[in-house]
Amino acid sequence: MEVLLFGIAKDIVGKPSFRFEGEDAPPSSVSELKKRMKAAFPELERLSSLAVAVNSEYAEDGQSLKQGDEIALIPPVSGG
Amino acid sequence: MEVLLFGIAKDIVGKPSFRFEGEDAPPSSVSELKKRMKAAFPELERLSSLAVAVNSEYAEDGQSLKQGDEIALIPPVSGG
Amino acid sequence: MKQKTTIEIVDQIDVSQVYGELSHPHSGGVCVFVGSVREFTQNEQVMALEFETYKAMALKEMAKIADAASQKWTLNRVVLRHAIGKKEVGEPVVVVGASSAHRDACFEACRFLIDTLKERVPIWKKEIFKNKSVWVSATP
Amino acid sequence: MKQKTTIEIVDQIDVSQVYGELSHPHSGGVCVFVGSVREFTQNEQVMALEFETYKAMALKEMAKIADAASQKWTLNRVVLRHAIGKKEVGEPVVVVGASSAHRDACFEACRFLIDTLKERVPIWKKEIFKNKSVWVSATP
Repeated sequence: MEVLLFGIAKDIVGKPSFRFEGEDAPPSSVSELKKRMKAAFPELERLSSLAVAVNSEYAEDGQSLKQGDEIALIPPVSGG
Repeated sequence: MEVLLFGIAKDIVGKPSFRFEGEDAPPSSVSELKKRMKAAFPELERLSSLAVAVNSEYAEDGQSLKQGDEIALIPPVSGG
Repeated sequence: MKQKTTIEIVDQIDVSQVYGELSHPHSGGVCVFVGSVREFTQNEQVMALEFETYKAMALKEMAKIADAASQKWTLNRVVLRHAIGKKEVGEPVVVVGASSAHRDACFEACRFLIDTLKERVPIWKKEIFKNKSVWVSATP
Repeated sequence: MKQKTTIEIVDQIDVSQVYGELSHPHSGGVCVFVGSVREFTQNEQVMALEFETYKAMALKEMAKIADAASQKWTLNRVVLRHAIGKKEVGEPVVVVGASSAHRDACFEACRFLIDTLKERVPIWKKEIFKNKSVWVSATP
């Protein structure tokens, strides 16, 4: 399972995407994804907010994740 | 004393300016000017409003008029 | 810094020039309003509009409106431009705009510019329909 | 009549095209907001801004904003266009606008478009100063 990264999240992780692989099962929900990303990259805790998009739509914490979903971390947006 | 006319006021009077001339003294104030114009051209009474400009500024009813002033009737504006 | 203001009455409006006039290195936001000839008024089809003005006074009133706006808000640029003569459906007849550091000021100022222009500037509009023509707002 | 909407993420914004996109025979009013790079942020001199986006999602969010606006107001045309990449001081980075029969609707819709874009659309802005660069609003 791959997670797309943008803006400051990309800088914190150090690359444009992050892959859950190996022995651990990938996160099964948005809230689990956030928890595990923050555990792996504590600097994400410093952000004003951190949202998750699933298939290019904002996702609630309770939403479940499945293989093949396009998943992205959305740090605070600042367009305009 | 000449009075510039625009829009519907020009149509009512039938020409782009009106001149007070002859034996009568010209009006000495804005309110007298309005009264005499309305007496001469009763259709002016039908307008939603009728303002007067003296030297290209809106003028109050009490303002006095003197020879050489640039005077205009301002029917309801509708720019934009 | 002195605010730069553009006040004009013209025969034809070129809408594409206004952004260049409003743009400013200290402005993060530009708000522009363009008024144009609409095909229908109260379900009657408009063929064209015809505008006339008392030009000397109109320019003075437009300058006063720009001054009032720059006293109410901190603006870097202000434009008020009105067209006169005969205008077909779709043609621009007025363009007003302002630029400012942040967007609140330019939005509020832009709205003030067009509202006050419509209230005070001596410009008159005649709606030309198929079988008649009417001076807008002239009678109750 | 179906409202025509223009939603784009581009490398460079041509401000002069937006009026043509918004103009409509049933529209008496067009309101446009242009956001551009400002030279100073809290008294620090900005050299440039750099924008990046999650494009697929940004286009979807922009389309949702246009839909929401056309449900709240009666609009004939809506434009939302954002630039990405590096932008120098004075360059336009976003343009939004709406056209409608009367001016209330286009003013309110235009303000809604830019406010909601800034809240929801996944675009990120880095301010590049002389000796550092900062992702805007990233941290409290």
